Formats: sequence, C-alpha cells, structure tokens
Amino acid sequence: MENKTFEPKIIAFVCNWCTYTGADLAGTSRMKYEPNVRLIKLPCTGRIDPVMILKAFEKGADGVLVSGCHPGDCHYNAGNFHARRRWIMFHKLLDFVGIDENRLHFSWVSASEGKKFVDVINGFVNKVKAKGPFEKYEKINKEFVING
Amino acid sequence: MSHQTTNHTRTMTDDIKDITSQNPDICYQCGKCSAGCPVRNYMDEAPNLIVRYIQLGLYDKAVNSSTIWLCAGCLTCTTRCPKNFELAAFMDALREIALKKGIKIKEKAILKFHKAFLKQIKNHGRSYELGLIRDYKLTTGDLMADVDAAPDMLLKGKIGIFPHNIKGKESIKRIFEKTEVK
Amino acid sequence: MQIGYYPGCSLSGTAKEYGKSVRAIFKQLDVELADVTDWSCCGATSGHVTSHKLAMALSARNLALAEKQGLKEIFAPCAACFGRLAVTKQELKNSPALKEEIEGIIEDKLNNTIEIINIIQLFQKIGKEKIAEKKVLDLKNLKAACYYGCLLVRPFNILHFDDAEQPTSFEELVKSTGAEVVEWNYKLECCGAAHSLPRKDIVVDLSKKILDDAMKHGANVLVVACPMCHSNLDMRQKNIIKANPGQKEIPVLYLSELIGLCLGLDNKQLGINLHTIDFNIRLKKNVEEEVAK
Amino acid sequence: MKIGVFICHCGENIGRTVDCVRVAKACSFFPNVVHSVEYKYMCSDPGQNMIKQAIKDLKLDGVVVGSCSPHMHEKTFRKAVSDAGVNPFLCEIANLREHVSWVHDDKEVATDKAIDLMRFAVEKVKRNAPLKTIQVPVTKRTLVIGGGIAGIQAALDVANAGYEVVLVEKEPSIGGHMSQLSETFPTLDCSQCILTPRMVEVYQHPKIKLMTYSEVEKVEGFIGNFKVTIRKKARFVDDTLCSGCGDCAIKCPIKKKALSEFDEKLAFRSAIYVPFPQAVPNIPVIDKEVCTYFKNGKCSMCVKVCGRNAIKFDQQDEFISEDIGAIIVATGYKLYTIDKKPEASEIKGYGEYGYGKYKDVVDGLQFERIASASGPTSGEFQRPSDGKTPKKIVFIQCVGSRDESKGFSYCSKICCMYTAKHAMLYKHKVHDGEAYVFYMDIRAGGKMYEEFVRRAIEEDGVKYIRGRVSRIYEEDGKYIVKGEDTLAGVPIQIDADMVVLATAMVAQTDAPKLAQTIGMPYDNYGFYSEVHPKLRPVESSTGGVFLAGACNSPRDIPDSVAMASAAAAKALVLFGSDMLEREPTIAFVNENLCAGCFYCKKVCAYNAIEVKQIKDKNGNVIKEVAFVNSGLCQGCGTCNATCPSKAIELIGYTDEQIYAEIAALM
Ligand SMILES: Cc1cc2nc3c(=O)[nH]c(=O)nc-3n(C[C@H](O)[C@H](O)[C@H](O)COP(=O)(O)OP(=O)(O)OC[C@H]3O[C@@H](n4cnc5c(N)ncnc54)[C@H](O)[C@@H]3O)c2cc1C
Ligand SMILES: Cc1cc2nc3c(=O)[nH]c(=O)nc-3n(C[C@H](O)[C@H](O)[C@H](O)COP(=O)(O)OP(=O)(O)OC[C@H]3O[C@@H](n4cnc5c(N)ncnc54)[C@H](O)[C@@H]3O)c2cc1C
Ligand code: SF4
Ligand code: SF4
Ligand code: SF4
Ligand code: SF4
Ligand code: SF4
Ligand code: SF4
Ligand code: SF4
Ligand code: SF4
Repeated sequence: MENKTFEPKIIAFVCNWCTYTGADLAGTSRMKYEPNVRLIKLPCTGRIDPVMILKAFEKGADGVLVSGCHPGDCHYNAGNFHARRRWIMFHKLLDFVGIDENRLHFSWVSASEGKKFVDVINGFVNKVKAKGPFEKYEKINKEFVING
Repeated sequence: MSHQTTNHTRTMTDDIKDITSQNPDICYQCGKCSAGCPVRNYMDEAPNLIVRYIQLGLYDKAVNSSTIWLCAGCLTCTTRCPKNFELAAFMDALREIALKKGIKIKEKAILKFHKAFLKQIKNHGRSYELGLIRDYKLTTGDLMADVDAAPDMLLKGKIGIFPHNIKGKESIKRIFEKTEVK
Repeated sequence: MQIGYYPGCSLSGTAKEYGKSVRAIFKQLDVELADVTDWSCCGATSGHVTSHKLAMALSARNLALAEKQGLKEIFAPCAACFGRLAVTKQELKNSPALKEEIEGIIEDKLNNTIEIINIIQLFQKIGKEKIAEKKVLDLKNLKAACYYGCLLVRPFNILHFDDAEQPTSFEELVKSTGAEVVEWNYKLECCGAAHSLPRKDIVVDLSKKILDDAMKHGANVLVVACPMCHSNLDMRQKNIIKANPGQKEIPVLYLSELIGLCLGLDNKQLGINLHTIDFNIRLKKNVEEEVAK
Repeated sequence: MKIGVFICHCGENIGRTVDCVRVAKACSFFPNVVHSVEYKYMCSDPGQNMIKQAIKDLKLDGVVVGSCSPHMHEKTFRKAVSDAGVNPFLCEIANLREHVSWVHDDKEVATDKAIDLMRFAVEKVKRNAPLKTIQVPVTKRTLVIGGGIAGIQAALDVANAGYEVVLVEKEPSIGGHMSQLSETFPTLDCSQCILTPRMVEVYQHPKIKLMTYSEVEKVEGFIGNFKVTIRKKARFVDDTLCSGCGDCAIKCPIKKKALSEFDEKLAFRSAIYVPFPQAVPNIPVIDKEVCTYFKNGKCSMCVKVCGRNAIKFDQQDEFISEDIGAIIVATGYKLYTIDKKPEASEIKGYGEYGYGKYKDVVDGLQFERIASASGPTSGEFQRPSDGKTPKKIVFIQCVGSRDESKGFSYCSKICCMYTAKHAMLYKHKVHDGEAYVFYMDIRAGGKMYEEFVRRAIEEDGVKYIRGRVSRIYEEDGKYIVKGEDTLAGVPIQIDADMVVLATAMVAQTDAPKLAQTIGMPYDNYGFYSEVHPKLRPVESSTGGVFLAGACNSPRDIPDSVAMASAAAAKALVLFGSDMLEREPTIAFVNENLCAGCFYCKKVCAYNAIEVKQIKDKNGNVIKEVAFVNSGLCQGCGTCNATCPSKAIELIGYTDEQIYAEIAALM
C-alpha cells in the first residue's frame, strides 16, 4: 500500500497571519511532521488565485494545500470569505480539468493551532503518497493556456 | 503508520497500546475512576493505581492484582474520566495479557466462570446454562454454589437442560482457534 | 415496521420472560421482529474480558449474518449484547486494519453499515403515541424506579441518544404507561453484572444498595432492561433477604413486561410468573380498580 | 542583480539538523548569487556586520537570510540591509528554523528542504521592487473595551499620561468581576474597598469618556486611524437628569421576578435597578423583559416617584462614532457554568455533580457572594436551600478546567487560590465547621501564594484530599460526595451540607464576535491571542490593538493590573510619534490594463478602491479605472486575485513573484 520510495512534492499556499504563524508555533513547540511540503507565504488566502494552483501542478507538484484563517477570523475582515467563494468554483474547474480532488486540500489553521497544522500536513502527505506521483499535468498544460 | 518503533524492546505498554489504541500516559492520576468504581471496595488496588503501575513499568504489580479481575466492565470510569481514557478497555487488555502470560490469577473463580462460559459458546455457538453451571462447579469445586436457586430456575425453564447448537458451530470453533482462546 | 432482531442467549434461558414479553408486545405494537439467522453468542462479558479479538469476532459474525439477510437495523434487547454489538461496530469503523483482520477471522466480509438499537431506542422509534393508542390498562398505582444499569446509556461516546449521567428516556417511556416514576440516586450504579456466580457476595452487596435506594425513594417496582440486571436484582433478592432479616421485597419488571401490562397482556403471556419476587398482588389490585371504574 | 546569501546556524538550533555548510554551498550555485556564507548567529552584531560588510565590498543589491521565522528577525535584517544602503525590501528571509530544523529529524531531508526554501527566497528577491514605507498620521485617543479592573487600570494610566480615553462597558456599571468578590487573596483585603475608589476616579477623570451599557458595533480603519461605532443601549433612564436617588428601584413593584446577575442568581432585583450600591455610574436601567410597563403598558410607578422626570420609556439605542488611534481590549472572562449543558455545545457538563440541580452545590462566584458582606446573606455562611449554616463544606477544584471531557484542558490558574481563600474565610467564621478540598495539584505560584495555601492547611485546619470527585448526590438533606484519596489509596465519602465547585474561568461567550468585529485573532478556547507568548504578551497581532486582563487567559487581579498598565504603555508608545510607518505592501493598478469592471472594488473589505477618471487633453472622460487609496489599503491581495484583467497587483506578492517561487520547486 505504502510507497516507500515515492516522496511527493507538495506546495502549500498559506496566509501570513494564521497558518504561517501556526506553522511557526509547531516549530517553537518542536512538533515533528512530514518534510514534503513547501510553504509559500501570502498575506491572505484572499490573494490566492486559482491559476496559482494550476501553476503549481504544472510545475510538478503532486499535491497542493491551501490554508488560512478560520472563516470569520480573517485578519483582513473578508479576504478569506472571497477566497472561499472562489474555491467553490475552483473545485468545479479542477474536476473539469481532471485533477483528482484528493490532490488539493483546503483547511483552516489558526495561529494557535500548531498541532492542527502538523495533523493537516501529515494527513495530506499520506493521502498524496497513497495516490502516487501526479503525471497528468502535461495534459492539463496542453488543454489550458496558463498565462504568467 | 509512517513512523515505526524499531530499536527498543517491546513492553507491556506497547501491547496495551495495540489492543486498546490508547496511551496509558494520558492518565494524570486524578483518581476519579477509583472514586466512582462500584467494586472499588473489593479490589486490592485502586483502578487508577493499575494505570500508574503501567506508567512506571511495574507490570507485575498490575497483572497480579485482583483489581483487573474484579472490574465489572461497567464503564463508569470510562464515562467520567476527564482525560477520556478508556479504563474499562484498558482493564480488558490487562486481563488478556495476564492470560497470555500465564499469570496466576487471584480471582480464580471469576476466571473459571469466564472459561466455563466461553466453553459453551465454543462448543455450541450459544450459551448453555446447565453446561455452564456444571463446568463452573467442576472447575471451582464449589459444588454447593446456588443450590438454593437452581431448582427454582430449572422448574421455570430458565436453565436450558439441552444445549442449542447453531448451524455455524464450526465457524465459531474456528474463531476461537484463530483468536487463540483456549 | 420490520426490524432485525438479535435476542441473545439469555432471552431463551435465564431471561426467558424478557424474550417472551418482547415478542408479545412488539407483535401488539405491529413491529415484526426478523431474527438474525443462526446468530451466535456475542461473547458477553466473558468474551471481552479474555480476548479483544474474540469479542470483536463473535459480534462481527452476527453483524455479517444480519447484513447478508438484508437487515438495515438490529434490535438487541439485552443491554450487554447491545453494548457488544455497538462497540464492535464502532471499533471496526475506527480501524480499517482491525476490520480486515477480523474479517479474516470470521471468514466473511462486513460493510459495517447496520444500525444497532436498544429497547429504549426502539420504543422511541415506535413513538409513545402508539403505546397510548393501544393502551388498555393504566398502571397508575405503580411507582417505578427505572434502573438503567451501566450499559443502557454507555459507552456515551457511541450512544448519543440520552445523557450519560442524568438520563431521562427510560422514565419518559414508563410514564406513558400511567405509572409514576420516582427520582432516585442509583439508577446508573452497577449491580455487579457478570460476577453473579463467582462473586455472589459483591453482587448481593451492590444489589442491596440499589434495591434500598429505590424503596427509600418510594418505588414499589423496579424496571430494568437487561437480563443481567434482572437476575441480580430479582433472583439475588432472595439471597439479600436471607442475609438481611427485615429486608422488604420489591418486584423487578422488565420494561417490556411493564409495557405489556399496559397493553393488556397478562402475567403468563409476559412471563411475569417466572420471576423470583412475586408481582401478582399489585397487578391484581390495579386491574380490579380499572374494572371498577 | 547581485545577491548575497547568509545562512544562520542559530547556535545549534538550525545547525544540528540542517547542514548549513551544504546549504551555503548549494546557494552559491543559484543564478545571481555572488556570495554565500554561513555563520553561527546572524542576528548578533558581528552577524549583522557581516551582511553590511558584504553589501559594501561586493556591491550586493539583494540579500537572502536563511534563519528563524521572518516574524522574529525580518525587521532586524531589513534594518541592517538598509543601514548598508540597500532598500530594505530587497531583503528576504527563508525560515530554516521554525519550518525546518525544529520540525524534522533527518539531517539529509532537512538540508534538502532548507535548500528548496532558499531557492524560493532567492527567486522572490530577484523580483522584489525597492519600496518606501508609508507614513500615516496617528489619532492620539484610546478606546478601552471592558470596564473590569483591567480596563479601569488601563484607562486611568492612559488618561493620567494626558491622552483621551473612551471606556466602553457593556453592563450598566463598571467594576467587572472584582466588584463581586468578597475578600481577595493572598492578603484578604476587601475587594470593594480597594476597587471603588478606582471606579470613582474613572468616573470623574476629565480625560475619560465613560460609556456604560454600551457595546462596540463596528471597527473600521487601522492602527492609528480607527473609526469605531459604539451602540449606546437604551437604559430608559436619562443619565443627564437622573440623580441616582434610588427611589424608583425601591418603589418598583417587581420584586421577585428577576434574579440579580450581580448576586449570581442568589437574590432578586427589581425591574429598574442599579446592579449594586457602589455602581458607577449610579444610574439605573430598566430591564425590559420583566418591567410591567413594557409588558402591558401598566405600572409606571417609577415615573411617578422620579422627582427629576428621568424615566424615558421611549429611549432608543444610540450610535456614536469615535476616532481612535489605539484599542485596549479588556473584556475579561466568564465562569464555567455548571448548569445543564447548552445545546450544540462541545461542553458536556457535570451530570455526575447534578448539572446545577442541587441548590447547595454552588460555583465559585456564588460562594463569593455568600461570603461577601454586601451579598444576599450579608456575609453569613448560609446555604441557599434552607439558610442553615453549613457545618461541613466540600470544595472541588478543577471543575471545567483540566478536563478535556467536560470542559477545557487548560489550567484556570486562579481557582487553587480562590478555593484556599474560600475555605479559609469559611473556617474564620464557622469555627466548628469542617472544610474539605478535593484537588489534583495545588498551583500557587505567585508571591505569597504558597504561603497562603499552607496557612489554610496548617493554621486553619482545612483538609486537602488529593483526588477528583466522581459523583455527588443528595440524600436526606446531605450531599454525598464520593472521592478517592489517591495519596492514601483509599476511597473517601463525605456527607456534606454544601459543595462548592471551583469552576474555571472561561472566555466570554461573545469573545469571537468582538474579535471578528475588530479583526484580531483568538485561540481555540476563545481567549484573545498575543503576538508572542514571551516577548509581546500584551499585543494582538492586529496593529494598534492591545490586550489586558483575563480576556487573554485566566489570570488574577495582580496579573490583570500589571497587564493593563503594560497595554497602556504600549498605547502610549504609539502616541510617542505623530506619524506612523507602514509596510508598503499595498495594491497598485496598471491603468493601461484596467478595464474598469470594478470587481476589485466589490471585494475590497477596506473600501480602498476608488474610481479614477482618465481624461483627455480637453478634459473629456475617456475611461474610468480603479485607484488604490494607499492610506486605506491593507495589502490583503484579494483584489489582485479577483481582477480578470490582471491589472491590479499586490506589491511584494505579485503574480510574477509567486510564480517564480512555484517554479523554484523544480
Ligand atoms: C470565584 C473567584 C474568586 C476570585 N478571587 C480572586 C482573588 O481573591 N484575588 C485575585 O487577585 N483574583 C481573584 N479572582 C480573579 C479576578 O476576578 C480576575 O482576575 C479579574 O476580575 C480580572 O479582571 P478583568 O478586568 O480582566 O475582567 P472582568 O472582571 O471580567 O471585567 C471585564 C469587564 O468587561 C466587560 N465586558 C465584557 N465583554 C464586553 C464587551 N464585548 N464590550 C464591553 N464590555 C465588555 C464586562 O462586563 C466586565 O465589566 C477571582 C475569580 C473568581 C472567579
Ligand atoms: C533554569 C531556569 C530556566 C528558565 N527557563 C525559562 C523558560 O524556559 N521560559 C521562561 O519564560 N522563563 C524561564 N526562566 C525564567 C527567566 O530566566 C526569567 O523570567 C527572566 O530571566 C527574568 O528577567 P529579568 O530581566 O527580570 O531578570 P534577569 O534575567 O535576572 O536580569 C537582571 C539583570 O540585571 C542586572 N543587575 C542585577 N543587579 C544589578 C544592579 N544592582 N545594577 C545593575 N544591574 C544589575 C543583572 O546583571 C542582569 O543582567 C528560567 C529561569 C531559570 C533559573
Ligand atoms: S479518571 Fe482517568 S485520568 Fe483520572 S486516574 Fe482514572 S484513568 Fe486516570
Ligand atoms: S469499568 Fe471496572 S474499573 Fe471502571 S468503574 Fe467499572 S468496575 Fe470499576
Ligand atoms: S537570526 Fe534567528 S536563527 Fe539566527 S541566531 Fe538569531 S534567532 Fe537564531
Ligand atoms: S431615575 Fe429618578 S428615581 Fe430613579 S434613581 Fe434616577 S433620579 Fe432617582
Ligand atoms: S414601570 Fe417597570 S421599572 Fe417602572 S416601576 Fe413599574 S415595573 Fe418597575
Ligand atoms: S488553578 Fe488549581 S483548581 Fe484551577 S484548574 Fe489549575 S490546578 Fe485546577
Ligand atoms: S478588477 Fe481589475 S480591471 Fe476591474 S476595475 Fe479592478 S483593477 Fe480594473
Ligand atoms: S489589497 Fe486590494 S482588496 Fe486588499 S485592502 Fe488593498 S485594495 Fe483592498
């Protein structure tokens, strides 16, 4: 079941105020987690553009994680509310393009949730590990003109 | 499942973790379990102390106690534990381990009762009262137990005189064999 | 309404009257009980105290049989059987690895989707209205202490149908028969359960406290929903009285018997005549009063 | 661009798990990197000098530091870079400590990850633009929310420094929980006696605008420039006319319908009432829910007796807007409730202790009221059910706290102390009484605290039993308490006359709501979060918002007061300059690309997007485009993600920069 040799590459888009700080807390508390995820810090999940996610898959990510403040707790009042609305649409797009939903994970991790951050990372890494490498991105690349 | 414990010897704590999927170290020894345990007064050790012994690695003290056998599995402790530690399941695990290790059991009668009970199930697939009483009395030697109640029960048909054998009797036997219960 | 039925061993033996009354009343209430074919013992207390896997496997076998029969729900009147089946379902759900192992042991596959319900939940499904509609006799002279015992509302993390410390659903049902219910302190205290034979002393002690508390709070009948509780409180009451001169008797009824009386079934149909502590007198009085009206 | 890379070992903190030499070496091969070194402590003076020197010697125009979290030292390094003449925004930090060395064990893997993170940062810095910080003016007025001891202290400190304060309290009077306490540990001085003078001082202070029975409705703007809307709830009494004579309350026929909140439901109050005699302001409010006039138009007794015509049944809620520079949140706590559990709550409640159905099983604050000279029993120890003096009291600690199953896992910090106080006060008055305390640990870590608890045990004879109680039930007028002494290993059963549950301090129910109004973070329990638990304990991560007292975590009066003064000092620091520097991370519109669809305007939560008209030479409007008001934009980037024309970009987080980071993954 488990693929011992396959170490997935995962990109995480996280907001500066909640999840990034939650990850800092996991560090300060010396919690251990899977090393496969690379965080890209954004001011807010509101900044996340669906194209970024496609871009990440295009560049070879096996999974993409998006994480920000809990709904209602956004540092910028409404940023993550807009993000959420976009994501709902984005899920459909993903489906349409044929990217397995399980390769994209949305979660809320607040600045005080170091433990939750660790659980989210470990859970997602294991899920992607079970899926195996993501090889379909070329197809998507062909079908979708991605600017930037 | 990504982290495997490799280079340390297996302890009873590991066995307990395996059987019950819980970590005895979460217990902070508040004693609420013992405070509400209905059979606390008959036990030689308080239930919370059994957990303590495991935490300290004093396994002998834990498996040799009468406590693990007197525990009636009533779940009072599990329901009230502030740490959500499932003490009743933990007691089950300890009994199982004690049996596997062939420890001399303090509460012999209780064990004999369980054995006699399981024997009926193994043989017939269902409980068979007369067989149970017979086997229990023979193993304990307490032939006079409940002689006063028995005739009444027999008369009322509450003690089955003949066993009811289920069709899948053989599959039950195999279950016993595979789970190594003698 | 049709529902899967797992009687469990005691209902044809020591708790014969429970089995009898359950079949009688549900027929009256238009519930068809479909027995799980070739069910085996759930292992009861002895199973889980000796081997976790044995206990899981014995219950899992019954669940698998029920699934094959196409049952969606099974009703287990014995609180202990019910507990074993419910715990097994939950544990196998939590651990796919354990489920796989158990499937190997029972040599069968399990979807693990069956709902397991106890007698109170079944009554809740039927609805109090139905009982009221079929009610023949008002049991108003009874002051009942409802005894949940340890396993009716526990383990609380699996059974969410009532509060684990201050449950009320049992009382609610009993009230629908016209009986009065008493508030008392020992409704969840353990009676000693499976220690009845090997440690009679403990069971006698614990059961005495339960009986005393019920009587102290004005009860003239105890109502139970578990064969183990019944044998400890009814059959063992003889031992208690013998050891404590002056101890008063209190009859112990199964919930199904109580409901049965209210539906107009008689002592024999319900198996009440099989009890150690006699209940007849009170019932007679009740009936006579009803008739006199 | 010439980029310098600096890898920090952080002593052993990074170096132990990350091969810093290998990282530096790998970085030296990245395009544009001309210099790559590692050093033991980059944030130390020699470390910073290393960066400055390299900038000068090698003419670097970009710097990447691989060190701790940017939340820790970004400022330090940007300053160093700036001192050496490079724009500070051309410095990026890769987080090799919190996100790598502290969370992974395998040195190989950790080093690989560190190199990846460095690559991200290098790719990003290449695309950074030199930026200038933005200057905004500071409004030197403070809003204090909550008028408990913490809010009172903060308000007085700021006001005494000469700055205006608006103090908003949601109850009819300030004073908070401290006004309910009898005597206070560890000195046993009377709570009211030390609190009341402060309350009066607030009332009379020329710089403090006190708004009781009021709530914060809306907070707009940002540090130094908040616009706050406050709802002044209708009291139905005109505070400019009322003299506080109290005649109305005396004559009000409603005597037994409303339970006094101040007396924790152990006594009644009238429909028109002041919560307690020393209330500030001493102006009553009418409780609409019980007043007969509001129910059926009858009564009006209060109107008849009020000599000053102060009763105004038609009063409406008012909304008042205030310009504010700093906010101090001091909304305090509430007590864990022992009543039956609320619907849809995670909390299970203590059914085994009766869910509050036993009259003589009370909580901590109820016992304070019973012990208080101003309380319903005038300080006589009488049990609520029958007024008898309890001869045997059991105290149970850690109720609702240190209990994952029924409440919260945290330690409520003060209940060990207040229980010792309760037991002591009881023993001082009821000499032949017995007091038992069930505890798990005694946490008395303050000045003279341990001594205080020992005094209860050694001098006053309070019996401490180590164990949690399993059950309480009533039998013949006694409460049977079933416990276990885990030290002796024996079961203990006590038939008590009264039981006091040392219930936990928990977050206010509406704490998340206020946090969302202000836009500040809170933890899983509902307590407001500080930026850094050690080094910035009184600041919220939202600029210009400070925290004081028990709204941050359970704490006692000395700690609340200390925190309040610290928060006041932080506000005053802000007022030390007239202008404030802000990060230039804001949105910017490329007018050529902008299609004027104004989707961006719709999603901006700060109303920072304005409509700009582009005119030709003759002054005719050729098109309308979006324009970002740099004073209002907070840099969330939502507009950037929304814009269909890719015309609006968030400086510092442009598409180009982020795509470059993504590309660096390969
Ligand atoms: C039983 C008990 C005994 C205690 N004994 C002692 C003792 O002996 N010694 C000691 O040092 N400490 C003691 N304490 C602790 C003490 O009560 C607290 O440390 C102190 O009250 C905290 O002050 P605070 O101002 O932070 O909060 P609070 O006293 O809770 O004040 C908060 C104020 O904010 C108001 N508020 C809340 N939400 C809003 C809102 N949204 N808008 C506007 N206003 C709002 C509230 O109405 C309240 O007036 C005891 C606590 C308890 C429970
Ligand atoms: C073993 C240990 C481990 C700890 N671990 C932690 C931890 O993990 N987390 C935590 O939060 N806290 C920890 N602490 C507590 C922490 O050390 C203190 O809280 C903190 O250092 C107190 O800071 P301070 O500035 O008040 O005092 P200090 O650190 O003692 O600083 C006082 C300074 O004043 C100087 N000084 C003294 N007298 C004079 C004088 N007459 N004139 C001029 N200068 C003078 C001293 O030289 C010194 O530099 C720990 C303490 C110990 C003992
Ligand atoms: S109640 Fe739970 S935490 Fe307390 S001693 Fe028992 S098992 Fe341990
Ligand atoms: S389950 Fe066992 S240990 Fe727990 S309270 Fe019941 S008898 Fe005691
Ligand atoms: S810069 Fe950060 S990582 Fe380096 S020594 Fe300083 S604190 Fe440690
Ligand atoms: S409202 Fe009138 S009667 Fe009441 S306190 Fe004020 S002045 Fe006195
Ligand atoms: S009108 Fe209302 S507040 Fe006034 S006296 Fe009557 S009941 Fe009291
Ligand atoms: S302060 Fe004491 S009583 Fe309160 S939670 Fe902590 S240990 Fe328990
Ligand atoms: S969303 Fe883009 S195109 Fe539309 S107005 Fe805003 S900047 Fe212009
Ligand atoms: S970045 Fe855009 S959406 Fe966010 S505050 Fe600035 S203008 Fe508004």
